[in-house]
Amino acid sequence: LEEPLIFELNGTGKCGVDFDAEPGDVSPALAKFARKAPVDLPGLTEPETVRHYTRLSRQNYAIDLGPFPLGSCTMKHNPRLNEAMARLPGFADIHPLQPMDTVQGAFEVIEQLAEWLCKLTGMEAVAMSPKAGAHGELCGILAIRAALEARGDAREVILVPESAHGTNPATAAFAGYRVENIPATKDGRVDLAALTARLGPDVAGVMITNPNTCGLFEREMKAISDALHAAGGLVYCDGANFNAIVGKVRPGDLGVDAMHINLHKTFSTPHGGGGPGSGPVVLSALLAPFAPIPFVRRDEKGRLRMVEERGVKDNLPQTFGRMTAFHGQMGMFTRALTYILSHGVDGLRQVAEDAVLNANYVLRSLEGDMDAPFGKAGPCMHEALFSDDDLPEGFSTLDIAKGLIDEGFHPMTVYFPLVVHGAMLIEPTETESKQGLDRFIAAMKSLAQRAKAEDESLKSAPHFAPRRRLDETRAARKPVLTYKGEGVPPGTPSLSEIGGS
Amino acid sequence: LEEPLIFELNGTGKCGVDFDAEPGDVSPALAKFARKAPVDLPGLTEPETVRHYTRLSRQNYAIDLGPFPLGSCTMKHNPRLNEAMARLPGFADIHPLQPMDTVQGAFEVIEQLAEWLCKLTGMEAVAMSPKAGAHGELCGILAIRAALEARGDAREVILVPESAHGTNPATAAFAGYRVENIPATKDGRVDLAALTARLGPDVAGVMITNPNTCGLFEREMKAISDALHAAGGLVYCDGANFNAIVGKVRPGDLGVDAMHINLHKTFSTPHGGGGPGSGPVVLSALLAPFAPIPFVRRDEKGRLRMVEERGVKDNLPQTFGRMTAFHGQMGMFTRALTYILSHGVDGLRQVAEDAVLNANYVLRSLEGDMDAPFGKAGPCMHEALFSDDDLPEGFSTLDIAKGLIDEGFHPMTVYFPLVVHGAMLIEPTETESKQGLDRFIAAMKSLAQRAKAEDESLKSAPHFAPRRRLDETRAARKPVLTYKGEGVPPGTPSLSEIGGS
Amino acid sequence: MRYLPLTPDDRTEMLATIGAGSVDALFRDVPAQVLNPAFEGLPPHASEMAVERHMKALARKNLSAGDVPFFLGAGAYRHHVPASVDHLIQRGEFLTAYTPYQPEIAQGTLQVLFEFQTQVARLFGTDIANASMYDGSTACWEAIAMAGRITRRDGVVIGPIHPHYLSTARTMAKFTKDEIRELSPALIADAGDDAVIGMIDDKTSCVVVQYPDILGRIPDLAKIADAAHAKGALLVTVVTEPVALGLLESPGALGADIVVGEGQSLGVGLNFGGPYLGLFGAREKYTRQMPGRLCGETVDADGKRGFVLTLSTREQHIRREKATSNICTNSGLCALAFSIHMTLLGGEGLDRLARINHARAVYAAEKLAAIQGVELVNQRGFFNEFTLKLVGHDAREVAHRLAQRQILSGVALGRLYPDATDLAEGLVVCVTETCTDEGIATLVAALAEELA
Amino acid sequence: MRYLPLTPDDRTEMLATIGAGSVDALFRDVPAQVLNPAFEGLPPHASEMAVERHMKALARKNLSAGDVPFFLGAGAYRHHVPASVDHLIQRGEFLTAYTPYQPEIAQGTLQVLFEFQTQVARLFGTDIANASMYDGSTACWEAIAMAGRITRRDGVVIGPIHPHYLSTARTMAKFTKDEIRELSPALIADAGDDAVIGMIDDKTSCVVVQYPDILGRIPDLAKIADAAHAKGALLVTVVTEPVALGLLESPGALGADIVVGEGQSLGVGLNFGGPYLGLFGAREKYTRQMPGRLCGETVDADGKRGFVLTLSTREQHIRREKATSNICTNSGLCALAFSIHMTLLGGEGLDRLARINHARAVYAAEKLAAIQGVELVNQRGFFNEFTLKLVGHDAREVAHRLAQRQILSGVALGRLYPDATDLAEGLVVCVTETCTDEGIATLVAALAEELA
Repeated sequence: LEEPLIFELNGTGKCGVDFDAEPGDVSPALAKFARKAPVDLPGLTEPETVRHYTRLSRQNYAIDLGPFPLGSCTMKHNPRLNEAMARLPGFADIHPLQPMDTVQGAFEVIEQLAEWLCKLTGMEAVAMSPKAGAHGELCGILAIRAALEARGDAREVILVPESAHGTNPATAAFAGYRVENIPATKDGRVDLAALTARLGPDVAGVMITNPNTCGLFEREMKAISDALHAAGGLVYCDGANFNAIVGKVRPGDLGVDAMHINLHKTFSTPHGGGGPGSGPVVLSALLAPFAPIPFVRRDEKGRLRMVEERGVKDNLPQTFGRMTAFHGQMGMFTRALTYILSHGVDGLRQVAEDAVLNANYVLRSLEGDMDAPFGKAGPCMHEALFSDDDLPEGFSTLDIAKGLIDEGFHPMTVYFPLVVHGAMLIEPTETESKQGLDRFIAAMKSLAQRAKAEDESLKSAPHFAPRRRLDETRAARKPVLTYKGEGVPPGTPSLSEIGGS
Repeated sequence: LEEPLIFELNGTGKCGVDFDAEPGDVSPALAKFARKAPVDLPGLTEPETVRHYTRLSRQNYAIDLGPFPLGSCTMKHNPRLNEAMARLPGFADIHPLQPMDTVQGAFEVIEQLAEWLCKLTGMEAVAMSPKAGAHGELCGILAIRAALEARGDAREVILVPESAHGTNPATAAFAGYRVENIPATKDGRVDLAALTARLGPDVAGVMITNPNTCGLFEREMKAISDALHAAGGLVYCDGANFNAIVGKVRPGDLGVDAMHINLHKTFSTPHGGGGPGSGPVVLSALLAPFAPIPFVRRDEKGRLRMVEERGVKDNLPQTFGRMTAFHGQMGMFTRALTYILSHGVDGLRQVAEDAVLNANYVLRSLEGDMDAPFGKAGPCMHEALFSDDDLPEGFSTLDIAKGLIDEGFHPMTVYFPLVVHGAMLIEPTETESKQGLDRFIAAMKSLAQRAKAEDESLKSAPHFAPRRRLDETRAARKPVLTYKGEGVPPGTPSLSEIGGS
Repeated sequence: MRYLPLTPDDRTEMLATIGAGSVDALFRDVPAQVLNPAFEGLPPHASEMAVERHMKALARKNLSAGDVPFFLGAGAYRHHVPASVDHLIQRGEFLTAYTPYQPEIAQGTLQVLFEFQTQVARLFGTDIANASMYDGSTACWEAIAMAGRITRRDGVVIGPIHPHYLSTARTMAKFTKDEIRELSPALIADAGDDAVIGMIDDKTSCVVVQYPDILGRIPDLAKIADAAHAKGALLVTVVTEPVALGLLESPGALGADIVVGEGQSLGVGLNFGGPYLGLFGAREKYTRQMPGRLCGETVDADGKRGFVLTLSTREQHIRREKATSNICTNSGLCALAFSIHMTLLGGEGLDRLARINHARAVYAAEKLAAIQGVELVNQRGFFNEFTLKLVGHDAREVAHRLAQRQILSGVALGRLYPDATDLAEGLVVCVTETCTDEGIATLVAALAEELA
Repeated sequence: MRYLPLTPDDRTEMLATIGAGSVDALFRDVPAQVLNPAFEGLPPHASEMAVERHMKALARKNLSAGDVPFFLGAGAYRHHVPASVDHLIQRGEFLTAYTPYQPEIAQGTLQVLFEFQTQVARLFGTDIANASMYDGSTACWEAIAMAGRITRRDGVVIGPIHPHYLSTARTMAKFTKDEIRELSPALIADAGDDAVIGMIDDKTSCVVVQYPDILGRIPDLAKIADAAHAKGALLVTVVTEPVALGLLESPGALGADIVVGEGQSLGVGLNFGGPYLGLFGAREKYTRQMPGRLCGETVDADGKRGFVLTLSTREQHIRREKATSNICTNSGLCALAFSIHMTLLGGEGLDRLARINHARAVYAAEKLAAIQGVELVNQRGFFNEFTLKLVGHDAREVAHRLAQRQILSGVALGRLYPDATDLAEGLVVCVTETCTDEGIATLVAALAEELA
């Protein structure tokens, strides 16, 4: 499976686009700004382009090919109806600044999705514009900061559990907070006593992931919220794992003040090889006045209006401002709303239940073969966590992960969360069948046994993927980030490109 | 690359479709016809379905992955715009029997395409309804038969060159004719003298492929037509290779009476793993009155009307009748018209020129390594023909073909045409780049050298495809045509399904 | 020219390799007087944007079924096709593959065909099925031809089938010299089983019966099968609406020897009549008389299960003039679409879909039959399609007036049977799961007005 | 439920394996009083058909750009996107893949990102580019933050950029305590280069200039770069219309240190504002201060070329609170779409597309400026977007009235600058290759009428 770079495909003088009009001359006024020669980029005709990208695509693993059990990443099936709906010209071919009367349907999509998100979480309001989960975290933390500053009590510290996603501390720091870790109990949850002890007038809030990244529900969430509120702080919930409890639990019932929802996780908008995401943030009544602009509101005549800079004074004077141009990830809204309406509230509950059932099935099926550090503590939620404790000397979590590639699966999340040594975090999601899980479990057992049998070949896995292990050190030492016509030559297209190595 | 059958995927009790309505009871009147139990077929949910077919698709070679140099099959790039246009609801979601005033745009597509086809071929009329090439051949032969019968001169024999496609004699036989072969000259063309000698009052017509299946233009086509006409016979031209001369030559100028056009070859509607095709038949003025119904005609008010059984008496009393329900392959018409408008008449000429250029480039690049039986006779048209003459004892055309698979290419057409021993017929088409051709040529040279070096591994090629050579005798001896829960068990999904073997 | 990868430099270089002075030198076998003619009135190439604009303008001149209350059937049925079907058939590996003549690198298509054949055979209740034909009408005449090969007789008895199917068979019969006797439909509840049976004689090769028939009536297949078999004739059953078989007993189980059908209902869509999908099933003992491609199971050199096209000694590319049919390209991609849709449904989903269709049609028929001047022909049962008699009205004109009101109400029999004045009052109405209550109410109200 | 593969039997069997009596037993850590609440007013699951109907009804309430004469820009541009782009990004292997953290089985995405980075760097004239940001506006504030890290200064000078970009930067500055000084646009030909230069001082971390600016004017980047560099500040250039760089000299060549942009113009489409695509390029020496993902070339254990995400020690999942940004998921699929479209165009196609855009815009501007009461602000040149002064009229009201006439005429500055009464007469009009002569004529005639 070798495919040259576009720069190696003789693209000089070619073009895959035809034009009807002849290109005009540059107007005299513009001439002094004009470039001397076209941008130095190859062009390819349509047949060459289609083939290049089709062939490249086949070097990817994807949820359409098999399970993608990445804990905390929630790779579930992406329904095709969602894609079709997002491509309706009435959604895909409208401009964000069209007169508002001409985009009432788009506003309605946002309004309906917002209503679902508020009701599913039991929260007061939702900020729709954040572009992804981390952007949503920033939104929540800025709302907290704005609320605290509004009462003249800025504070300095955000508490974050050790098991948190890296985006949590990065976000808090970006918003100007100092980050302090809070320890975990030996059963993998936030240490309520330690947390309570740390609370004080300098603590602005806490960022808790629930279910947490060990795959466990934070039993004491309500107590945590109450403690924070009593100490004048606020509670941010990282909603990356909301898919485990959607339709089962409303975070608002647990005292949360803000939580982002990854539409691309819980509501199945496609990850697309790294985005786009979408991270609406639900807010408590306390934080709602500080929400960012823009947002949709119905006027007295029942017309939908987007409140932007223009409407702030009348509608949301305390907003902390705008986080991005335009109105958020509309394309993801249409997909998520399509998904939500398809499942309905009963289906969403079943989603959570099946996700949790699948994870527990994996946990219990594998805990005899691999160390499950919190397995004794009870059921897990949507993901099952294992450590490298049972692997023999010289075999690592990475070897299991790469071995899984040779078995035809994408690896689980590895070395995260940091609270477990050599963590392997497995999230099957609700869209895997029992038959598929049984195959995955069998592969995992086989790998565990090969490791225990000290099968050296495992250390150099994968052997059957498009590439063997890649030299990441070389990549980072002297980064080659763009094509310069030198560097490593392309591989020679070898025997059998058809499903071949 | 192993994928179970749908019958092996635990599909009992599952369904990938949701319904809003509750299924009602069967009405009493119908009860006695009702089946006792649902059809015994597995259902799969959408995630399972998408994965099954996505994984299966990856076991296919396709034009989107690489060259498909099947001579006489014309596998060229399928533009994506054509697919998008065919899916516009105004084309895809209309019923063939809607009132005619509600489908004027559809009629216009047919009218415009028909006009292009007539003008490009220099013919009088076109029958649009044939469903594929062979169906078009039947249309042409039936028109010939009807015309001859109308003048009270039915005749019995159709002459077909040895190099003809199998559909030619099969069609003639189906229409009730006796088929006789006409020999070829040593330079691969119809033997005009032999043909003329055979003409007589029993000969209804001749079926000539031009350019022929040796990739050569029938220089004497006009003379053949004249001879036939002089003898009271008619000329059918198999237009499968029209792509070589579109925009360059009008078959009507060569005296042809009928010719089908494979829209899926010349005008790039996708082959789809074996259809649908579309085979409109252009007709001379002599044959036009005998064309099949239905067809589009403008009435005195400029409205388009489909002439069906109802309008026959007034519009086409001599029609030989209907060949299929409804109006032909509308979905292919929209694609072909889109393709034709994209290329325009200048682009179509360039299509033919580049197709011929590419084929000659292959011919001249390989004739030193492989026997080109008609290479000396001059340039070829859109395909280059080789024989197994230069292969050493024990090595066959099949070995070269299967070896090509290991090189990452689809094999050429093999053992056809029958007039050449161990024929290898290579048609690159105009949508292959020079770089791509050079890679193909290098692979062919390498295979020829391996054969000459008597590399035994070539005899068991392919080695790197999803399957090794398949046992066709076993398949035919005791055919297993449906799944019965026995037979060969599925392969165990093996190491590395990701681009792996 | 966006689809042509050769650059002017490439062409020059390649001509040098070939040793030709110009491209036209490669066309030297073409007589000069016919090379490079002028093409009057044909435009040059155009941008994707311009072509898209042109085609969209044409598309807008059509009234899409999805935009109006829609009740047409009569051989082409509108069902909801799941979005995943179209997504999957657009995979380049399916869309742009050729006929799977090289099985080592075509197992995707081949396994689909094997699954498809099994689905069709189980749906039809036949032992086997082939890998598809062009459409239902051509499958029907191929079945007649096949019956002729099996029985070596040339009489064909045809019941009230779709008139286009009949017309197609008549065309073929003119040339094959088969003798067709057909029963024309009448606007009565009796599907004419006895009349059909009465036409069978010792020269009858096969009896062709549509199930349900063109008016939506259900013939008694078992009875006709017995009568045909008693005379040594075969029963060919035509199914234009495969969803019906979710509810009705399969033709094979009732004695049909060959079952053909139009598969467009599942996965394919309306497409103004094509491309569609011919389904073809038969008894196993007739395998070698089947037309079209067959996919069979085998093993490869390593003993792994695999699939190949088989029994090609029946086919034109091997057998030439002795082939069972001249068919080559058939309807592979439509077979894929059908098979995916069927996989999504499964037997239970098909059962449910069929029951919903039936219930909605019964509901609509009751409302429509209650209109003054409307009679329901199908008093002995129907599936999702029924015929109304609009007493004293030419149904064609009524349908036209309703179309002007943006209601596509049904297929007037006058369109299909121009010469049968006794059928002119007939309107064939089809009600599927896609018809809403509002749509039905709109039709009922408008029809009542038109007839008032 | 069509997306859920577990059957009731599966669930029972799995619970048995787990040793749990019910699914809710697995939720035992959830306090009973909050488990399984009632959700008032939320409907149950629905068929694909029903959901499709609902969404289509909503879509129909919007006026699609393709259906009317359309001239909106101001940060989001309507260009023709070749059909192959959308086909390719819907390949399941691209669409449903995750971030390429396992490079052995993600070379498809990784090679695309490497090609994308190269395309963006060459377009921007920068040494390097990253693998994408959320959109132009967030890329812009990330650039400001990056400049702060590099210069360790906190003053930011901002020229007449898109007000949403400014608004976004202001929001961030409130929390990061950066001090922003901005130049508001005025309806004059002068893009305000000197005014911007005059605001630069020793505390200035960076100068942010949009190229072309929000009114379509072209700032003199080289001059501003020199002035910024003289004070030790960086020049950040914002490009909201990358097609402009087909014609205009690249910002990098003119001295910009960081170039950010909105990539939506190519491949992505309007989408009502999102998802879009943030482009981010910079000088190589700032590589380790870059936000976002970077893809780099390396080799595998067999020495074959391959690609990996690299320098992740800048990123949050490694660096946590010390990361250069909190960004994680970005805009991978949009980057793919951009890259495919750019590959189809190539440098020469982009040049041609840009010239066509420019020529059409000049043509339209001349016609529009000839209307009584209309002044063309951009007397010193523009690319495909220009600003009209509708003397004596609130442009917002005019645009609304034109919208009622089914003409989407432009972006009124009153929408973007609610408090700037001096801008209320301004209408930003964008003319791309998608605007027809007829559309332009329609706009000209209607605007003349509205202003008469």
